[in-house]
Amino acid sequence: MNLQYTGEEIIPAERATVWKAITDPAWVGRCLPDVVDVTVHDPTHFDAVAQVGVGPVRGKFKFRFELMPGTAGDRLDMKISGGGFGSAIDLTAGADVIDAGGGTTRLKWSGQAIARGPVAAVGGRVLDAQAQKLISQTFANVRERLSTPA
Amino acid sequence: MSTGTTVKGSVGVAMKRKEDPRFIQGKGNYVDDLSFPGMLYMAIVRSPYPHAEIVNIDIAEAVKVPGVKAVITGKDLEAAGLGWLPTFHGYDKQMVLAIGKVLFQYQEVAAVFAESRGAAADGAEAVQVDYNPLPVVADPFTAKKDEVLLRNDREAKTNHIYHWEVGDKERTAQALEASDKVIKQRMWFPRCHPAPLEPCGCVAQFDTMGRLTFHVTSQAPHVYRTAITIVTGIPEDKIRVISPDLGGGFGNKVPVYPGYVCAIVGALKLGRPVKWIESRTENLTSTGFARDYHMDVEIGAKSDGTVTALKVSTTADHGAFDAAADPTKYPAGMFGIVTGSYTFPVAHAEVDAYFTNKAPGGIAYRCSFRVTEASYAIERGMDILADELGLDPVELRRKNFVKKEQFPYPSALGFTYDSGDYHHTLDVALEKIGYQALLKEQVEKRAKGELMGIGFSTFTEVVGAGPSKHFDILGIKMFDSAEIRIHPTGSGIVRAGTKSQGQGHETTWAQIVAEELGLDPQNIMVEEGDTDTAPYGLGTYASRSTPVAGAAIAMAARRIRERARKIAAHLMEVGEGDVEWKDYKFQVKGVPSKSVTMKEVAFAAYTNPGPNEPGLEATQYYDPPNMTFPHGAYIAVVDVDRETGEVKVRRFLAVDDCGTIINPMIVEGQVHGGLTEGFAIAFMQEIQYDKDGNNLNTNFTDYLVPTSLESPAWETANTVTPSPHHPIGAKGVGESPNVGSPAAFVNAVIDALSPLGVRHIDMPVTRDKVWRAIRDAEAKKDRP
Amino acid sequence: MKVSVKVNGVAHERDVEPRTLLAYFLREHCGLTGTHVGCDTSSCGCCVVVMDGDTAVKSCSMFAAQADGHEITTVEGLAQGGALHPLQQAFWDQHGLQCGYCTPGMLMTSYALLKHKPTPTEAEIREELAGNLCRCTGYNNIVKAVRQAAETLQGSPAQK
Amino acid sequence: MIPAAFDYIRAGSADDAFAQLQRLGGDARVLAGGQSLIPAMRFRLARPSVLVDINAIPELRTIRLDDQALALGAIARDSDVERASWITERKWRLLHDVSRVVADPVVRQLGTVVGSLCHNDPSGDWPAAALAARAVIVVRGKAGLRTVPIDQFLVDSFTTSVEEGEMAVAVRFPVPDDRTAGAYQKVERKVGDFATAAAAVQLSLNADGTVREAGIALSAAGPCAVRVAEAEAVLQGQKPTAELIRAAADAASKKSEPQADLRGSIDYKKNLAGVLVSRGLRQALAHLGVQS
Repeated sequence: MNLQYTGEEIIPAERATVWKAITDPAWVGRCLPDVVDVTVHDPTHFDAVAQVGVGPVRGKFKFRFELMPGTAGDRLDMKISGGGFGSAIDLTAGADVIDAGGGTTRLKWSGQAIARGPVAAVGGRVLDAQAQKLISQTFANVRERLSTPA
Repeated sequence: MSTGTTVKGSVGVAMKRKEDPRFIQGKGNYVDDLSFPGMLYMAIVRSPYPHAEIVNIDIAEAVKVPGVKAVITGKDLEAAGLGWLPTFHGYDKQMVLAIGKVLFQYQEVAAVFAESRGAAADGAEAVQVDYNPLPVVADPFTAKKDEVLLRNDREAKTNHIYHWEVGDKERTAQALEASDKVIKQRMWFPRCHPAPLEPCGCVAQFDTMGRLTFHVTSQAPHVYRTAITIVTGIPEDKIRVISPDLGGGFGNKVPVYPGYVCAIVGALKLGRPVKWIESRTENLTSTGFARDYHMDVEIGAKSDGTVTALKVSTTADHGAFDAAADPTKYPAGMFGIVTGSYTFPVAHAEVDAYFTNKAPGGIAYRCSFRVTEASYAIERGMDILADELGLDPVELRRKNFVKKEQFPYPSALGFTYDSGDYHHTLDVALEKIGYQALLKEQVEKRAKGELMGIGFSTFTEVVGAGPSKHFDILGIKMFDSAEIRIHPTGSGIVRAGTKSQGQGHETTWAQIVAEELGLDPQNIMVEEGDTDTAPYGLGTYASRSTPVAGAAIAMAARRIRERARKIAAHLMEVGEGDVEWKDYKFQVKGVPSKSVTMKEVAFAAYTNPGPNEPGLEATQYYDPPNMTFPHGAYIAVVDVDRETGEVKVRRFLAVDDCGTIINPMIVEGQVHGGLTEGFAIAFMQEIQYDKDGNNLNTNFTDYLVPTSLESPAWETANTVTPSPHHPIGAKGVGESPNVGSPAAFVNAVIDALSPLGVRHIDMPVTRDKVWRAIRDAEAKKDRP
Repeated sequence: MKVSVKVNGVAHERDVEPRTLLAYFLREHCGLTGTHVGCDTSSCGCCVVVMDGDTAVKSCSMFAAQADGHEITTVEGLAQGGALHPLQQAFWDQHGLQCGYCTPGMLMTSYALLKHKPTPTEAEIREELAGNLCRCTGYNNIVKAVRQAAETLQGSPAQK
Repeated sequence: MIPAAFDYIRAGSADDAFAQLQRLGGDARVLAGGQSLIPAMRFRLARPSVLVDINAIPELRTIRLDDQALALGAIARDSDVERASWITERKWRLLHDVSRVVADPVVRQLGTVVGSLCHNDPSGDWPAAALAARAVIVVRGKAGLRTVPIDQFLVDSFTTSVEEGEMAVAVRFPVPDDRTAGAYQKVERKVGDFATAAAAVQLSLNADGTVREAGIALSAAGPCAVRVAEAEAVLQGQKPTAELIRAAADAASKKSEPQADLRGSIDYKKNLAGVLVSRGLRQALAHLGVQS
């Protein structure tokens, strides 16, 4: 199954600050909802373990992340793959990082999730909600964390 | 001499089934019921990707799982020379466990052996596979472009598997050109799955001397034995295949599956019995599917309705491997039956088959090798033709039927139909359903805007593969066999190379023997499925059991009768020429009072055979001279709900002609079951893939099996036109209802919608599709 | 964990993993293989057994632990003293089975049905059996069989 | 297929069950009927580390009917409702209809009403019925028992307002007055399937035949069951005419936001939402002896 999502976040921070944060794997990893563990492999690759809990689908799931920052510093793409027990979930998400003036930055994001295997066949209806939550909550957390000075 | 008791005939009697007492008491013996000391369980790791390179398989975590004994992968098998297994018709092969890449979703990637079912599942979950996804080819039309090559293991660098054709292409084109009317329709017979309630499975075990006993859900145990030898090199005498009770098969249990090979390898490697029972998901996603034929049908006719030519061009989707179980020379099976019950002067049929990233197969699901597709195409086509010519579909059929006196009838596509009386069968059906009254009701309903439809299917099947000059599987000719032993006290055992999956062979085979020998069928034991005891046979599928093995049994019984005649002559102290078989006993010609029963002869065969060879046994191999051609006239009556698209099958009558009927109760039961499967295919069943190659119908929540509530109440009747070449005139019936009914259902729905101008809906005819067709038709009407 | 279940009147106490489904408990721990498994989604009903005398349950969607302390009747428990239960007799008489795989579940659902509705109509039988799939018979003869059994058990013809 | 391993706790009482859930938090799940949970566990989509089985707590199986409300305990089975003596009374018609089409007849022997509400499947039957019948859920939390109106209880797909460590112990349906009838209209591909679309309707009339209260809700029409307040408003205080029924149906169709899936396309399901609301209203009115 193939699911698509879009959204937007206005972040009260300069574009350069946002860019620096979202291209840092350790930082991005911590933006995942219900994340319990992040392992950074290199500047663009990390693994994250998240506690998933929607309806009947519950448990810890591991996701692999690849960050693909654009050279112009205005676009970040990422690939996320996860799965287990014969299933695979591939997410791609991308965000345009736009200077919105007045020290704010607009994150215009879109995401796509492709699920394969039993998880899609049996849990498809659950998965839609879950994938949407994962992607939208991640970007919301980006805003949240950049809004409140650490 | 004779005790004077009358022996009754056994064929034609609605005898209660001899196998039932064990099933109704929970004493059936299915593969999963078996348990052996030290037995391990196997679980299979499957690919979530339809097409992907295997980057790495990490089994380190899996082998640490408590209870896990071993994990094997494609590389291990390849190293042992067991990487591939041949498919049954012999011109493709299939990976046992994926080597290098996966070619369909749920393909077998690794096998895990463990002490319990749970541990095996835990182990399978712990196997880490890294995939690199590749572009997916999810339909044969994309495959045709050859932009993505799926099978790099093959010499031919194309996704095209084969082109097959039959008939006269040129003359057909000319005849179509010269026709007053030509109808054209693309019809898709969707991918469906036999889904027997018992999934496939096996237990493999080697004894201390290295001999393999392989219990397996197989419709063709002898072929399995030979195939195992071909794949593993274990000599055939060191293999015993036992197919115990089967919980349905319907074609699904004909092919040899990768899991079987893995179980054998595991048992050999670990020295312990290994059981593998697939889950429902594994059954639906990886074992033999059926159909997936895209058919372009063209029928030419004169304006009075006389058909002039038929052309069918088919694009077939076989999935990742051509794992069809068709006879070698017939890659598209018996598709040549597509001229149906009609006298086409000329015809041409062709099939082009392609590999896609879908599960492998193309098996005959309750059908004699692609006969269902062919019947659907012609029966739907005839309705479209009737509609376009403004003729009653009944009259159009009647006009073009092969006439009774034309048999044996050579069809335009090369079959010689053995016998039939199509007009009579249709008349019986029309009379029984009250066609005139239904037509009147339909006129009234239409006046009120209600949607009622009447649909016909007057099909001809071709079953009983088959004559050895044409038919083989893996090179083995498709004869069948029987061995009969009559015991001294007049009971006996018959063994055959067939394997019942619910058809009731334990009853009907006994009835044939009892009929031929004047014995009590209750005392004739039937044994099938054990290759150590049964004579070699090709198994039960394609409605071949009665036409082929049934004939072998009758012939073997007749052999026994001939031997018994000699003993009877000895007992009655007359010459053999003076003994005749009459009223189920031997009597001296012209002296009815002087007779001996078979029971008496049997005793004498072991106590007083005289100058004759003692004992009463015979083995018979039967090579059929021709196929048999059952036919039928089916009528469906439906009501369609405009608002929801719901189709209610109000009545369904099946009049079948399967030649001589051995057991009318069993024939009726076979028809009920086949109709219900046909109903499911017509309205709700499909193995659907999305464009990314994901299987969407992976269990019974989405691959729909109708319940008692959806299934219509069936009406049945029979006409009897015996097969002239079959020893007892029987033709086979198990598949007719599944072959004949889908077109009747769809024709009825289209008839209901025809006032709106709807011409065709592909199966499954879901509520959504019906509602959409109505809505679109009405929108078109509203437009000026 | 310890689970003790009375199956067909006989007490079975076994030490099993909590994840042991009742169907496998019966089949593999009690050796009663008449109860079958045909799916993983509680769709097919091959696994139906009767709990506490009149409740039909899908034993593949219940843990053995849940049956602890309860009484279970399986197809093996239908015949009494060598005599077939009227339902078994009726399924045989009416050709209500072919491959036999769904039969135990059908029998047990029917058994519970007749406890609750001793004289079901044909429509009621069709409704009540809708949790049990059969691929062979098309249900016509199964419905007939349940009617026959109802009549036998009532000793009088069932209402139409 | 075999679930992942877990620990099993059989709760001896409602207090015990609650204490266990409080202690275990998010790792534990309540095992009631298990008819959705156990299949999900077999596919290992659900893999709780502990199951707290509440099936051995007789007090939770009680069905109590008094002047105010019908209260179904946490393990009251679908079949308990289906076979209840009062279920044939006209005012309980909505519950009657629902109790006969949930899953299949055997699954209903173990499946529970409260469990179905807690599962909150977007295509489930009980959530829509509970909306139309204006049910409230009794939830036990740290602060004791609280009642949650169904509209607040159903939060999102498979999500309710029951927090970790809490437990829904009952659902209460207000007793409708005698001029009440309802209907549940469901289109399913076959018995045992989730709804392609379904409509729950409950109508209470005044003595003059005008609508005193209308409850109209849809299943399989969004992330979770949805009340069609617009349709309720259309009927409120009015004598139900063919025109008003059509308006209510149109409102339902408009409100329906289904997903396309194997059961049908979006426009087909939206169409069904309207058709089924219309049929449900007519049926309810017919029960009340009103021709529409």
